[in-house]
Amino acid sequence: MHFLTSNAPFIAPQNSIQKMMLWVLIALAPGVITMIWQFGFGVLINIIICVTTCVVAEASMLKLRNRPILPFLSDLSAVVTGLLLALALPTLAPWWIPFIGAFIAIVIAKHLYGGLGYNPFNPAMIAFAILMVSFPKSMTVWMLPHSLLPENAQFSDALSLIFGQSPSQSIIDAMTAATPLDEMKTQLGLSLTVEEIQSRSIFGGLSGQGWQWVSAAYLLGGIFLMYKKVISWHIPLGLLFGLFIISTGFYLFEPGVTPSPLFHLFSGGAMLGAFFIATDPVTAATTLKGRFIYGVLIGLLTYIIRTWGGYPEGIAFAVILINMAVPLIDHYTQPRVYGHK
Amino acid sequence: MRLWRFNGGLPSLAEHKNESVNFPIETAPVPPLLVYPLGQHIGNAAKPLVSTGDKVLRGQKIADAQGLISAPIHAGSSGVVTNIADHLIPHPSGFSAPSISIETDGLDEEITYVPHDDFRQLSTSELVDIIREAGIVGLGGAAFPTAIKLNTQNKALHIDTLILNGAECEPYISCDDRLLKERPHLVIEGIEILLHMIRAKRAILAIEDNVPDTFKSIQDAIAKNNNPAITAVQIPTIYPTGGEKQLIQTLTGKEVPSGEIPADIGIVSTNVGTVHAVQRAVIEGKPLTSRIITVTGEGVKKPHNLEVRIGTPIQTLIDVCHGYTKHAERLIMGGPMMGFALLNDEIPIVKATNCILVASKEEAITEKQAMPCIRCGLCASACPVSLLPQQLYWFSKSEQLEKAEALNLFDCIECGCCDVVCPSHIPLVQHFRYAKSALKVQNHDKHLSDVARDRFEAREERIARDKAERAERSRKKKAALKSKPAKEEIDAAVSRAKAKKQKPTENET
Amino acid sequence: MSFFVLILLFAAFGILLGYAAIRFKVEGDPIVDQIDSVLPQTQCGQCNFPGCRPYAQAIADGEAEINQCPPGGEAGIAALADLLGVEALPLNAENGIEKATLVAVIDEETCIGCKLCIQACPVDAILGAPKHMHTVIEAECTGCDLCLPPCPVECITMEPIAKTLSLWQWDKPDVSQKKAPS
Amino acid sequence: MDSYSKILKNGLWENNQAFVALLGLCPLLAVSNTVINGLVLGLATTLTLVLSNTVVSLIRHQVGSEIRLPVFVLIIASIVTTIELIMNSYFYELYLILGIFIPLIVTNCSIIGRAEAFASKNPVGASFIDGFGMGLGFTAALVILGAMREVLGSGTLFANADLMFGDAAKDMVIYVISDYEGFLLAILPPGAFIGLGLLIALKNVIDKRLSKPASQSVSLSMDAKKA
Amino acid sequence: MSDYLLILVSTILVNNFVLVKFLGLCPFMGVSNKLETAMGMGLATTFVLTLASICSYLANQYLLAPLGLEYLRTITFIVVIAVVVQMTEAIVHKTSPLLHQVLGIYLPLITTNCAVLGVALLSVQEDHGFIESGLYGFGAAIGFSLVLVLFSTIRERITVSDVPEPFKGNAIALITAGLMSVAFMGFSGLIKF
Amino acid sequence: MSDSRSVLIKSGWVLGLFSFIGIGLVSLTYSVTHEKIAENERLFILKNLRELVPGTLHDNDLLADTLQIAQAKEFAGKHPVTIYRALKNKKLVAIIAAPTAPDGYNGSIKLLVAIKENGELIGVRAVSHHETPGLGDAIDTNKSDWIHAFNGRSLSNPPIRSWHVKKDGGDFDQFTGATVTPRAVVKAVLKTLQYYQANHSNLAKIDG
Ligand SMILES: Cc1cc2nc3c(=O)[nH]c(=O)nc-3n(C[C@H](O)[C@H](O)[C@H](O)COP(=O)(O)O)c2cc1C
Ligand SMILES: Cc1cc2nc3c(=O)[nH]c(=O)nc-3n(C[C@H](O)[C@H](O)[C@H](O)COP(=O)(O)O)c2cc1C
Ligand SMILES: Cc1cc2nc3c(=O)[nH]c(=O)nc-3n(C[C@H](O)[C@H](O)[C@H](O)COP(=O)(O)O)c2cc1C
Ligand SMILES: Cc1cc2nc3c(=O)[nH]c(=O)nc-3n(C[C@H](O)[C@H](O)[C@H](O)CO)c2cc1C
Ligand code: SF4
Ligand code: SF4
Ligand code: SF4
Ligand code: SF4
Ligand code: FES
Repeated sequence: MHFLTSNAPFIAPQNSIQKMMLWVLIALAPGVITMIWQFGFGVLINIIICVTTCVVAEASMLKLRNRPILPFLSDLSAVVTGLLLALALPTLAPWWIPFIGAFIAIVIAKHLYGGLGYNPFNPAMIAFAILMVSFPKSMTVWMLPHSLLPENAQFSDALSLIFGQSPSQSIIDAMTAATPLDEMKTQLGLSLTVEEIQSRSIFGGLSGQGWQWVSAAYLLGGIFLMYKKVISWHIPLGLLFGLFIISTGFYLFEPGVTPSPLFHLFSGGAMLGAFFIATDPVTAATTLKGRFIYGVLIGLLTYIIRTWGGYPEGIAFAVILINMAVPLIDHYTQPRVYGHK
Repeated sequence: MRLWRFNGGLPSLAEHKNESVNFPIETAPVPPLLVYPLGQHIGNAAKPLVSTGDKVLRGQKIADAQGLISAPIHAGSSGVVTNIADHLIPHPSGFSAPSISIETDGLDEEITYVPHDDFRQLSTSELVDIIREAGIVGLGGAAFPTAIKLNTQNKALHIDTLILNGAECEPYISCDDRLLKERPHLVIEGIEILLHMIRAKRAILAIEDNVPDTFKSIQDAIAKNNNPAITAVQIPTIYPTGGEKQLIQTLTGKEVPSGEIPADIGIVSTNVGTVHAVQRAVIEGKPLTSRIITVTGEGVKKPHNLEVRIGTPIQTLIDVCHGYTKHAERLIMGGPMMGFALLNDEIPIVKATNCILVASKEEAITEKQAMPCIRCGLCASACPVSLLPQQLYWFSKSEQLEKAEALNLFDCIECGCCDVVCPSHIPLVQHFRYAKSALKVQNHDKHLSDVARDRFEAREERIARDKAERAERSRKKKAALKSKPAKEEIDAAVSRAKAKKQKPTENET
Repeated sequence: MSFFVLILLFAAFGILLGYAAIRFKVEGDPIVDQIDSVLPQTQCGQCNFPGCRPYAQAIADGEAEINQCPPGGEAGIAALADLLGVEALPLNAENGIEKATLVAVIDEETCIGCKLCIQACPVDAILGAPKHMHTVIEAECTGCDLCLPPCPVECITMEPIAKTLSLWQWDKPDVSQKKAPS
Repeated sequence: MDSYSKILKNGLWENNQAFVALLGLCPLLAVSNTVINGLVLGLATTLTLVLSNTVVSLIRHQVGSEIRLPVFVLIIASIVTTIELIMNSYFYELYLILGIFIPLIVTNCSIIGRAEAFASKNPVGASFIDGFGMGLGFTAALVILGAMREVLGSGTLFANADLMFGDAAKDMVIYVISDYEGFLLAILPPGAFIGLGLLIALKNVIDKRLSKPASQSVSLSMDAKKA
Repeated sequence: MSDYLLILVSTILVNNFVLVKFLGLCPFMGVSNKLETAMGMGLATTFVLTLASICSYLANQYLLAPLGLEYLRTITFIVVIAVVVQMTEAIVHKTSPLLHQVLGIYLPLITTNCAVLGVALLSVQEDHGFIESGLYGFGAAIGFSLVLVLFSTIRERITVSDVPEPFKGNAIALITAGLMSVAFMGFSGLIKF
Repeated sequence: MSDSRSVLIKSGWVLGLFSFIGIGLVSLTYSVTHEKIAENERLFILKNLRELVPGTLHDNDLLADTLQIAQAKEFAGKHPVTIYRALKNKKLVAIIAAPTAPDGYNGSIKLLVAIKENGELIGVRAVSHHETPGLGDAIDTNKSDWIHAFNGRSLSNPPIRSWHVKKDGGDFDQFTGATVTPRAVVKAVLKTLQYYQANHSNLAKIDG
């Protein structure tokens, strides 16, 4: 009798990319829900545009490149990219912002490098950074959390903003504001103290009204991801550790004019970045030691950009800057192999 | 006893031992034809001692060791040597290799053995000779000649610990377990022989903690034997805890330095089956002609452990297990993690064979559908050797083999852990096997080209020297000629030259 | 006219550089050894140089391209490109094509023992005395074909090297992503 | 000896300094944010290339290897400084916009590259043509990249034309997209890199189309060899 | 002291010579295929750039300015640089043949590395003193080497990636440089003008 | 040895010869062009000033009649401020001050502020700045008309408490999403006006 041959191991694999991506999507759910609760349906519109564009772009690129479409589409990585990009964009961005962003993420940052697994830079963050430098005006218009919205602002106003007809300037001004991070930075620049700044309405207990809950929801999702072993603790904790250490240092050194470490941890994209963005396996360091270093470096750089740089939020730039150093980090943090010194 | 933990591994691999482990070892019948590949151990192939038509008896040496690292082969039953020629061998290459075929006569006549009731009377070197002559090689997988491993005095190595590998960490396989359940006293006696030989202070018998009843029976046997140097230890069930290096790390916390052997850190480790074979060879004087093998999988009707004569074609074993089921898809020699698939069932069992897995479609996947590596690092977390499989893969895939080698490719034990956990379903181990073999070929080529360069340069030098000498000679001659222009000499030279020129033409006709 | 100062300065620079060219003159070129060590040492001359080392010298001098050695093949070119930090080129078809290494085998029945092949073999891989049949030492033959033309009775053939288990290579898994994983 | 048209084609397409040899990148990327900037710098570079190639070719036998490089850069620098002074006096505002990149023509790698690789080994006529071809190829690259970045980045074409052609050219400015917010990336540094990358990819696609019949047989034989 | 630090931060990160100021791009693209070569090139450039910056400062301060020959600045600087480079090359060739082989045609090309002349000219434009000129050159070179090394490690990874055919080689390398430049924009604003 | 000496000498004079030719050529060009270049430079500065104070308004050489205020306390900056005076018939008609707003989003913004003799603004221009493209750069005249909002304003129009951007309760528009830049410009212009008011008599003084 004759038999088929193939090579060991013969045991069926226990894991798949699709499963990992699915866990990421599930872990993002609390954050998404909180975002929608706090900032309204603009978030949802962003998500729909980003994810759809990402998936369509992914399929077209696969077709163009003559690669099988179904297995790569069903790995869900394009969906994750789209969702993460959507969550990073301002809630009132006009519709073409998520559209262009998603296109850049999938086509330029991902498929020009060969698609899944080959891109050296985090696609969603590249898209975010390019949008930020290209359309700074549209990229800095954030909606107020629902608790601060004036009575007269309607969902339809948000819609019309997103789809291009400007409602009256007064409504725009009433609905929008700089993010807490942005506000903090701008006002500190005007020599106000942290206390004075934080007494304004957009600030809440930890960081910003609404923002702190969103961050907490991401933290929850992140812990779930660690529990499911989709990500290891090294990157997120490294990042939060780095951010915490440097902000504590300056907080103790110059209290009053430096926001507290907790403010830094719970505002902007710190939590989202730590658990979902910096952890993108494709673009992160791969060795355990390397991952911790990678996380810490992102944390430090985030603080530096937030505090002294030109952009109010540094996560995106910090992530892609440290992405560049990943091959070097990996090179210098190889684990000791069994039986070697 | 304190235990250590090696990196990674697979703690939750489905075991599939129950299919075969609950039945006592049966003895397989004598097959009509026994086939002995001459190279069934690490080292040089054996040299045949018989020729076609010779009659042989069970236990008779039919091929002798050749060179230092090699082992003799003995006939498993009486019969007639029918041919010594190429035969399909159990090897992933699917190659054929020189083998001795014996047609059995069904009488199963044996030679007379020389038993040694009290091994303590014998010196280490006498015991080493007995083991070598018995053709014993490691039965745990690598088939390394056991006599060399146990001959530690020879190299003035100080051995402190003897480790008996009863881990049997691969799924499906249960032959060591059955052996320990049924013949614990024989194994213990074998351990005593080894202790006597290598003068180790202690012997540790390691058994995975998923077989408590076996552990109990072995502890009873140890208690009865009452030798304080021997202990049995339960180790956590984590694949590949049975790997020699992992087992050493688990039991002692020590690591075998890369490129060295356990003996260099005072440890000798052997499989329990090997010990059993040693006991038989010393006490009963019987050479290694049979071993215990697990035949299992959904592809056979009655999975089983069998005591099988080495050289028996797989087909015979399947018959003992009541034949194939309709699910039989793949024939695997060894376990599902490290075994290899065979083309057909005429291939014989060799000394290193511990398992025949007749797998169904569900039990053994066909080629994996690989996605790109997403650098998730799960492979590195699973690697018991702390390699970076993902980087090794990038380099082997892109033919940057030297870089893979620099990342310690050759420390990979091919356990398959990385492969199983990879979410991208990349056949990592296959890449590593490819890279290792390609590197070996490259190094061989490099060696050849170095030799060629040396020879070329030597030749160039010689030619240059010859030329210089010739020039020197003709210069001298010319000078001599000038001083004494003898006509006849010139004539002679001319005719000599003519003759020389003609020679080839003559030959041509 | 103050710029004459500059002109003088530049002239001085010229002298300085002339001095440096003499003082730091470099003899010998270790790179040739490195190139030579990458070449397959078949010594076949297909590269149009009388052996591997002359070819190595020519590469180092920039007189030859790196794609002229068929026995080295694509892998050899890649190694050279890597060593020299230049782009790899496809093998120059004028020099021949890459093929599996063979060994020469002398048909001992036909061989007349003329010694011509011995003189042709660049690595002394053929043994034999005049008028006695010759044999090729398989392990030392580089498969360069140079012994074929001189043989007056055409008793030399090139045979594939027998496969051995120790040099057997595992298959490389398919790494192209083009096929649909079904 | 190559025929002149072959040399020209080599400069314009096959060995285009910007797209293939990747030389002279600094000015190429730095001043290609509008067509006019690109055009001016391209012309200045072409002029320099033609002159330097010719001169280098003329003196190629007179200069020993130990001072070849200083002599070459000296020649190039003299030419460039002369051009710079002339621009400075006649196109002052353009000169200001192009800034440091005018003196930096000296170190435009493609100029010294051509001097070394071509002019120092070829006769005057061929060197002249080579300089001309290479210069035009480089200018074309500058203009194309400039057009791409200008349209994407600010929605115009030929902005600042008046600085070069005089006030009459003020009307030359084309507002390709009116009321355009501007894709700033295109005129920022990253846009230059990415734009050139895309253009090179485009050239690769065209090259492939052009050489399809020929290359197919080659690739077939390569495959056969591997099999 | 903090002024000096600012010069370094500015030249290395904020106004990185390669990614922001567009100087020294040819070697950046040309010698970034392998990490080791990139490191070698970085070292060589750092040495030459610092030295050239200082020499140019001296030439400007003690030769051109007193003689009123500022209009000959470009010529003088470039010749000074060419001489410095050529001397370096001769010495490297003699003392480290391997490094010389690795750097290949690029050591002479350092002369035509715009960054070198650029540093000299910009340094004069910004009225730097002696130490500042040296620091400026050094910082520029470190910035150059930093991105060169990072770029080379990424390129090593890209060469084994499944890059679409038309983008293989230079195209994707330039796009990568573009994305690096995007990343470096994150540093903008660190230095206020 | 004599061989190497000849190499030295040869490379010396070859390089010298070429530098003679090259430098000679450049010097020649320089001597022809340098006057025109100097004139260009003058005209260039003048062009910016003339945009605010056209030649018809004055009859003096703006570039010749300047004041340097080194320690410009009044301007809240460490940058020195240049003031150009426009005179007609030896009477002050206007000044153009070149203050620097130190607190732009990305650093300082260099301005030209033209003030009529009576303290009314003729106009303001941003000469150089590093504000974010697309956001803060609307102070450029070729990006938006925003800066023309200053034309005709004075210390009383609007009243001083309204010399702020709207967001801070003042009269001047900000750009959507960017308040820092306009705030800085408004502040700098206000300071200049106040300086002019305080030093008016000094500035109007014509000596000689
Ligand atoms: C090529 C080779 C050489 C070996 N040489 C020795 C030796 O000299 N002494 C010894 O005690 N064991 C030697 N061994 C045996 C190893 O130490 C080890 O016990 C054997 O390879 C079984 O290990 P495994 O099945 O885990 O691979 C050798 C093994 C191999 C493969
Ligand atoms: C991954 C791996 C798993 C192994 N598992 C076992 C095992 O479970 N039992 C065993 O006896 N040998 C196992 N081996 C073989 C041992 O490493 C080693 O070769 C053997 O114990 C040496 O004993 P021997 O020379 O008596 O065969 C394994 C080897 C590897 C590489
Ligand atoms: C990347 C970036 C660049 C910015 N550049 C400027 C700028 O150049 N000028 C400015 O006034 N505001 C700029 N801002 C906006 C300020 O951060 C801040 O949001 C704004 O000035 C506050 O104005 P608001 O009160 O109108 O929201 C920028 C913001 C970002 C994120
Ligand atoms: C834990 C995790 C985090 C991820 N984070 C990102 C991300 O930040 N940005 C992104 O574009 N894709 C992300 N992905 C999706 C995917 O890895 C990404 O698209 C690849 O970079 C595409 O090659 C993530 C996936 C996982 C499993
Ligand atoms: S487990 Fe697979 S996908 Fe993950 S890093 Fe390893 S090889 Fe890549
Ligand atoms: S097969 Fe090799 S690389 Fe993979 S886990 Fe096992 S030892 Fe590590
Ligand atoms: S072709 Fe290759 S193998 Fe033959 S001589 Fe030349 S270098 Fe050596
Ligand atoms: S025997 Fe023939 S083929 Fe072999 S190396 Fe010698 S000459 Fe070449
Ligand atoms: S043009 Fe700048 S380095 Fe080549």
